[in-house]
Amino acid sequence: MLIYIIRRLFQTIPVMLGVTLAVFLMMHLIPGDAAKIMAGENADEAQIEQMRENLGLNDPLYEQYFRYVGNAIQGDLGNSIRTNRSVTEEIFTERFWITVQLAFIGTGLAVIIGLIAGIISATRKYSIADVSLMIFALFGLSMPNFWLGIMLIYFFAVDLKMLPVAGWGTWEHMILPAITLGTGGAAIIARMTRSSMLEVVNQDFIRTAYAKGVSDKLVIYKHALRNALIPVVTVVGLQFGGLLGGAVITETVFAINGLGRLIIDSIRAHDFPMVQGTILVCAVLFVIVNFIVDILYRLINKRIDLN
Amino acid sequence: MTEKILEVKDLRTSFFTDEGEVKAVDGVDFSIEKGKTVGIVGESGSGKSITSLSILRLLQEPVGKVVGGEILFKGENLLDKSKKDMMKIRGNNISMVFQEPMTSLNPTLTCGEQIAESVRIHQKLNRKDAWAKAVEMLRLVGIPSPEKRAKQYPFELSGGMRQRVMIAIALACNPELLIADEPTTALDVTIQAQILDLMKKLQEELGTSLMLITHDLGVVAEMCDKVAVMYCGKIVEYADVKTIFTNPKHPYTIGLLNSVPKHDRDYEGDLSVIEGSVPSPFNLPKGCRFAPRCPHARAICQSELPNLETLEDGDQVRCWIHTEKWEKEEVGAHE
Amino acid sequence: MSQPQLQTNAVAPVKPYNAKAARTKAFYKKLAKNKAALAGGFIVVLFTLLAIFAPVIAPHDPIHIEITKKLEGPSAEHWLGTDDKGRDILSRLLYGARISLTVGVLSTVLGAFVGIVLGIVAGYYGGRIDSFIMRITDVLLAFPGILLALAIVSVLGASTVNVIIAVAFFAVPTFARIVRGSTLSVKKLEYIDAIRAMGSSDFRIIFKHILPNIVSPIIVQATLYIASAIITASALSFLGMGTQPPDPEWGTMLSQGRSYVAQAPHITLFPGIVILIVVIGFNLFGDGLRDALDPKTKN
Amino acid sequence: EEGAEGNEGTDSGSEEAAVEGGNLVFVISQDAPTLDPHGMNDTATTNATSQIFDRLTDYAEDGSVVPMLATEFNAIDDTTWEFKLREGVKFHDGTDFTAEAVKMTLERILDPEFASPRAVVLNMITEVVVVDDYTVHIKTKFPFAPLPAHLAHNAGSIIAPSAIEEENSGGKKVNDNPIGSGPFKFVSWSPGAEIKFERNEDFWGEKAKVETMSFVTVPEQATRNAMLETGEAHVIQVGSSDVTYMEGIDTVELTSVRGTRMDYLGFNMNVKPFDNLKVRQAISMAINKDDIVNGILDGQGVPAVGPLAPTVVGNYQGLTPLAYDVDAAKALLAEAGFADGFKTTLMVNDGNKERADMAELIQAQLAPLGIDVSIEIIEWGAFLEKTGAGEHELFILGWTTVTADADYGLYALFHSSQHGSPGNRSFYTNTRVDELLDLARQEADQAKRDEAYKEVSEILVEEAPMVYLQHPDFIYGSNGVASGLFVNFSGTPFFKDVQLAK
Amino acid sequence: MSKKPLLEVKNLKQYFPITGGIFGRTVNHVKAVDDVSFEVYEGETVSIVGESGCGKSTTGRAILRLDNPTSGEINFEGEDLLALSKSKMRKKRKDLQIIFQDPYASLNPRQTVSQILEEALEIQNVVPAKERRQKIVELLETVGIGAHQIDRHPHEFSGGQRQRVGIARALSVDPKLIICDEAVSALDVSIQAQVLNLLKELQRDFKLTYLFISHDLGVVRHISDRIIVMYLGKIVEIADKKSLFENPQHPYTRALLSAIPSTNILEEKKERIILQGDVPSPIDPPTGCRFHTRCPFATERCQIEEPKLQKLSSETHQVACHLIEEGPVDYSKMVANY
Ligand SMILES: Nc1ncnc2c1ncn2[C@@H]1O[C@H](COP(=O)(O)OP(=O)(O)OP(=O)(O)O)[C@@H](O)[C@H]1O
Ligand SMILES: Nc1ncnc2c1ncn2[C@@H]1O[C@H](COP(=O)(O)OP(=O)(O)OP(=O)(O)O)[C@@H](O)[C@H]1O
Ligand SMILES: [Mg+2]
Ligand SMILES: [Mg+2]
Repeated sequence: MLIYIIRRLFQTIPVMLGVTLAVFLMMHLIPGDAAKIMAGENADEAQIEQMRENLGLNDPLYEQYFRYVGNAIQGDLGNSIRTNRSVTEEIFTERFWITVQLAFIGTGLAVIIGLIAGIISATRKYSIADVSLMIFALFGLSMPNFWLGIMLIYFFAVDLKMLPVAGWGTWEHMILPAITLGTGGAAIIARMTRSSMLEVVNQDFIRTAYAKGVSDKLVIYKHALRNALIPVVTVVGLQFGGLLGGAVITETVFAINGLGRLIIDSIRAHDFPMVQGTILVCAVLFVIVNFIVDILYRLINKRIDLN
Repeated sequence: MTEKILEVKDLRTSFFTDEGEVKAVDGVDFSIEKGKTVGIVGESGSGKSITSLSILRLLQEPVGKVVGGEILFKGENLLDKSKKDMMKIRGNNISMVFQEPMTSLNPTLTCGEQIAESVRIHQKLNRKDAWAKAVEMLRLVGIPSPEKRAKQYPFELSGGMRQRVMIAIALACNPELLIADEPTTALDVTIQAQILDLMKKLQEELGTSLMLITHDLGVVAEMCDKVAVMYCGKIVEYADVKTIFTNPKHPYTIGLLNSVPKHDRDYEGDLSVIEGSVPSPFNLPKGCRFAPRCPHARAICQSELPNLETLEDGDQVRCWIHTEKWEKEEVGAHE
Repeated sequence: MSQPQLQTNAVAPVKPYNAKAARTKAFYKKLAKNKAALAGGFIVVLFTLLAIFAPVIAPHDPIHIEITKKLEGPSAEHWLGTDDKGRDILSRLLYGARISLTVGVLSTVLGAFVGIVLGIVAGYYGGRIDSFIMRITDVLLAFPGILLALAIVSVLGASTVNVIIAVAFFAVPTFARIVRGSTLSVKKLEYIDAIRAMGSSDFRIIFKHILPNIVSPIIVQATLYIASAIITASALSFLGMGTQPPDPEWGTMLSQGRSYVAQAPHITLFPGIVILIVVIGFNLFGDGLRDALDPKTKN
Repeated sequence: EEGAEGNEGTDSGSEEAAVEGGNLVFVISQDAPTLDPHGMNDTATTNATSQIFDRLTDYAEDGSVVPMLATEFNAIDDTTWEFKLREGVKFHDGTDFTAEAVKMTLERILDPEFASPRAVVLNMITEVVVVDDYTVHIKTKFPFAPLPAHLAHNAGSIIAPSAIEEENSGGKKVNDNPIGSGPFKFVSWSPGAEIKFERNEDFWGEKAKVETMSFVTVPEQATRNAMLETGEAHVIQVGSSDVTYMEGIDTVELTSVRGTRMDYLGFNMNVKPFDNLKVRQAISMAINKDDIVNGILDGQGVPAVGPLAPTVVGNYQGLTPLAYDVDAAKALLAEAGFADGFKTTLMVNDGNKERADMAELIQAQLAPLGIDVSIEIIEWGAFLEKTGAGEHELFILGWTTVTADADYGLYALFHSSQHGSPGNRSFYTNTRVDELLDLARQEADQAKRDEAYKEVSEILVEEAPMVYLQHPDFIYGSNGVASGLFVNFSGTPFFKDVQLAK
Repeated sequence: MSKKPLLEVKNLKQYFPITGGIFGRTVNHVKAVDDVSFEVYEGETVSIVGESGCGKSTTGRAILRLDNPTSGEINFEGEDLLALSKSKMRKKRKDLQIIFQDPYASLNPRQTVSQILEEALEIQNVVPAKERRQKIVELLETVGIGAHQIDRHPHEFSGGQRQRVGIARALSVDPKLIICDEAVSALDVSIQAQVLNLLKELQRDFKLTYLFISHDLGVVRHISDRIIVMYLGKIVEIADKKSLFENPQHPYTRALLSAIPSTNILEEKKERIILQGDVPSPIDPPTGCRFHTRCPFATERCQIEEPKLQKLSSETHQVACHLIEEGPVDYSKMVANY
């Protein structure tokens, strides 16, 4: 297992390199000039040129890239063009943990709601509960989440005054964003769990369990669920990526100061180092979570050969 | 006459599909005596598995449903039992071994757990005792170093070992009746020999009655006391094993026996065959189901379904040839 | 040569019938039985028609500004009211169907095309090419989708075409993976070996034997993807990186109107509902297709 | 000062019971990129740093320049101004405010290596001479009348020498360590989210009423509105289109200020057909400014008659703008040889809904002339680059006369030495205008200056290098605020006197 | 039986790489077929039997170059197939055909029977386009499918009929050698007999040579002239049918034969040899004789030295076993072992 973990860790290296290269190139293809943006609306040519030189934007691209990767390995992601502060420091402040928190709460919510709904649906196929849950799931899947977020604010915060509109900190602040973020994932997980359960229920070993005299309940929770979870677990990992992306929107709507907003702000400001850094961190986070999911997956599903 | 552990009377099971009703089992009668082995043979799709699933009431309702008949287990009709009672019977009084050792075990539970579960449910043993029992069962079915194997997952075992685990599960509670649905079909011959041997030994030791479903006539010849030959959801011949192999009466049984290439005998020329193929379950012939393929078929065969008649030697055959009506029939309706 | 000694299946239905038609019929029958899929199909067809005939149906010019009539609620003249510049919302929604559906369909087609090519090549040839392509999809997958799209749009500039490209871009790994998986499983089937043993070229095998047999999962995935493409496009609009005004893309309408949620809720409500309905339509239809194409599901 | 109107509507509901202290929440759409008043040239920075730093001079409500850290100021010759400084002022770190602080601060912003984007506001200064602890002389390149107005700008914020020294010696940057002498002290900052302030108990003037204050960044307008509505936010800047709605909410008070900003539709006069005067005039006449003000600003602004807002010193509102007359416009266009119109592109920067809305409206209003406008929304940096390099046709932009002096409002936009990125993105050249602008810049006599600016304005209206669209109001909404909110003409709010409601 | 070998397999090895590591490095091999040599003469039927996973199919696929063998030679009519270029090989495929086990998977479900056959004809261009339809009808008739079923899809046929379509496809290009990989294993006995008879008949009519892969010794005894017994990637015994069944030499062959349940109920039941344990993994096969782990007679030598195929007194009987060299084996010991 340990060997597997180490090997699996090594496998992430080319992915990481690919990610840095992709981000780096993308950011450098962007029209516009960071120096100009920094200098402001009323700045003159000389000031801009000065700024460009300071930022090292006049070096060849590949040099900039190698410098970047070299530094990144040492945990130095450069300095923000906009604020001139260390990107690493800027990212790994509170805001990093806020986004991680948000994404995990969102994932947790999605998993809990999704699993419960999926299991209920699968065990009561075609019942009213099943149909309505699946309709809900469909809605959850079909709703643009910024819209959902704004609707939630107006309903729960402005009209009912039950919850705060925006911000982060107390548990009340977390409810609406988590719902906004988790809804899509919950819908997907619910549908996935349902179909996975229904598939598993038709398998031979379930019949074996019944033939042993195992009760319905135990068959569902001990025999079926465990196996049904296998595809669901992988989806959860991928969902996490979706949630990180969704955080961009959720954080914007709920004015949460997380990585998502940092990304948007940086993209707008053409703050290359910051965009590179944040996207890299998101990708790393995603890769790590999927790495964990992979390990979990192997724990649940012993069939996969560890070698 | 010894005690009948299981008596199946006019069992009818249907599947209600989009295309219509499939009468998978259509009036099956047979019985199993204590300690004896009954073999059920027949073409693929003839209803062997469905018969066994009907006995344990493991059909997927509401698509598949027992629509008639009686299943008397020690005199009590299983079809009248409540769900809870059935749960107590399954795995305890009657257990089952399935065909596919690869898919019939839960991939996410250790082998030991899967055996112990059965014991825990029926014998109310605690975790530790159940585990001990599981290890003991593994030893009984001839798995080397059972303590280690019990902790392994099915994927870590070979096909033959998995089938042994299946048998261990089935026999863990010392059932009175074991139903084995093609327990060796997926296995290699040398492994099959191991498994059959094991089953025979255990059956003798434990006195279990056995219902053995197979399409391998060799297995039947080796294992069974009585044989039921099924065709299209019906038993066409039911006799003791010697009669079936030496003096088969039904044209299908005869055809079947003749079309098997023997490994221990030489012969020249072509195999004798049964022409045609099994009718579609949606388009069953009106009369005898075998009539379209039967070399002897006459008019009555096409129009009327024969009954399962008991002949003087105790052989039960579903064929007009063995009835009085036959002599009166015109020849040449077929072709 | 001697006549083979047996006749073919005497009992199988011998009535002459067109096999393909029968199979298609069975497919439609299954689809038709699925009410949800029917509803989904109906929605999809309806909106496609609305989009096509928008110029005929639309009561007003979708980009005609009548600033004095802004933010009016539904009335006889403007059934769904007017937006923040006094344009007719109904007309904009109708014309918007053209853009939104095009974005959904085109980006899916584009992404699916590239994904299919990559997936088939990876699955069929295996080995190094496979590893290489799969590493690329890994990289693409490591980017949260919307971020990737955002990055692309910010490189290329915000416009409908670029949204299509961006959304298509992140469809690629999804399709590549599905196609690769299906290709691998179809490749294992014996008929592929049989046709190879016949001396067939790779080209023929891929296009005649593999591709047709993996269309079902592709079509299902595509239908579902159209749904998420529409949503993604609207999310990009929300972030100001989508279709640009005055073009009435639904997401743009929704996001432009969001500042008026409190005072003129109708201008977000209607585009929101329309997106919801259409996305539900595609989802339902995709689910239905999946069920109808899947031999395992019966009811 | 002709035509200068005072600000209006700055009083908040004073009948509400006020409390001492409390935490004031100001919700903003964009966080300040820096807390260094020399660091960036944008509104968010100004808003935040204005609370922390004082300047030598300040703008009064009516836009006139009044003393602040300086007690009096006079031009002692053509190019030298003398400033007498307030005594007894302490910076937040307890150090004293002296002439040295003025010198260090101004030299910092002018340092070419430091490359402050705001240097442009003060780059006519050549030398700062410390006469004694409380007297400084400031010398300019040329006679520069509006210097006190320029020093009142946020760029003229006086930073504590201790902070500058720490920065120079490699310690904390001013950005992280903003030490001023203003009514609020900086407490903490989580960039992109929140800046926290506390009351300066040792303030030289009347102390702030609230105990603490935070600027919370909320990018989504709908969310900001919701926050104001629920009272989660005490103050926000309200979008003009939300004014009507906000007026309907009992708890929300609105404060509206006429600004010095001018939004305009620019022509690139180097490209055809915009080199043609008639074409420019035709377009000017085809655009209905009232529609823009009423439709987009919801009436929260005034249509522009010329380049200067009524709040700018030196403006002249007696101008006769080219009248809105579509038929006449058509005729003019036909005269110019474009009877069937033409195709062109209108560039706007992204992230500004009102500008995008204006673009759409202009697109619609030019359609009857046969002018087929396609809108190109591009990113801010690229927008500045392209318009600066002359790679554009039509564009929409705004110019805020941050000093409220006509020089700042005209020189960069219309002087031929300022072509391209310095501000003259129309590439307008007129020797008479150049002459007048130079003259007025160096003239100390305000009446003479006004005269020059009047003539410039008349020429500019006639020559139409751009269409002067509107001067938008700055509107602030408050909820739970008893009194004291002041917003100046460039939209900067001051919270010193704000008292929260019970 | 002419003495000209149609097919000559020499030292065929097929190792499948097991990949792992970061860059998909090969970490190990499945030695599916490990140094196998045999001949097939024109017009005969040679069967390969053995337990699941012993490399039967792999051998068949290697001959057709469906996989690329690791090493060895496959001489077909004197030409080494493995040395042919891809395009030459494609032409050559006309002479070698294959019939698969699974009647459900071996036909493209989307094609009708006529399309399947037409495509085969088209690829090898054996008959001009105009005559193809006629040829298809003939082919189908040959395998016992009526002309009225020509436009049906595979799923409308029974398993036996599908297998016939597969046979027709193989026949369509007039091959010289047909490899039947478990061609009847999936069929019910009654149908299996039909197909076996058909194959025999076709062989007579078209002078076909079969390489018949099966694990069913009954079928093998019925159809073959010579039989190859494989165990774990190696040939352990090659013999003509009669001598193999009546006088099996290799302990494995003997065990295999005795393990099959007999329907001959009247005969005295023979003592059975029941092997212990399972077939070892082909990834790390046992050293020496691969059967030694299950062989009741294994000696130390068996564990170390690999036995070679050796001719016995009868020219056609070859065995790879050390025991044989030391004179006749007393197989009663094996029984006793059980
Ligand atoms: N779930 C189902 N739905 C519809 N029909 C079914 C279903 N399961 C079985 N059948 C039908 O019931 C009949 C009997 O099936 P059964 O599985 O008992 O055959 P079998 O004799 O066990 O065959 P095999 O030897 O292939 O296992 C078949 O015709 C089959 O098509
Ligand atoms: N493509 C492949 N990649 C890796 N291993 C393979 C591959 N094909 C076959 N093998 C392995 O090679 C060995 C021989 O397989 P092969 O299919 O030839 O056996 P077989 O004798 O035909 O068995 P069966 O009777 O089950 O068909 C097996 O262990 C199998 O797992
Ligand atoms: Mg069965
Ligand atoms: Mg094989």
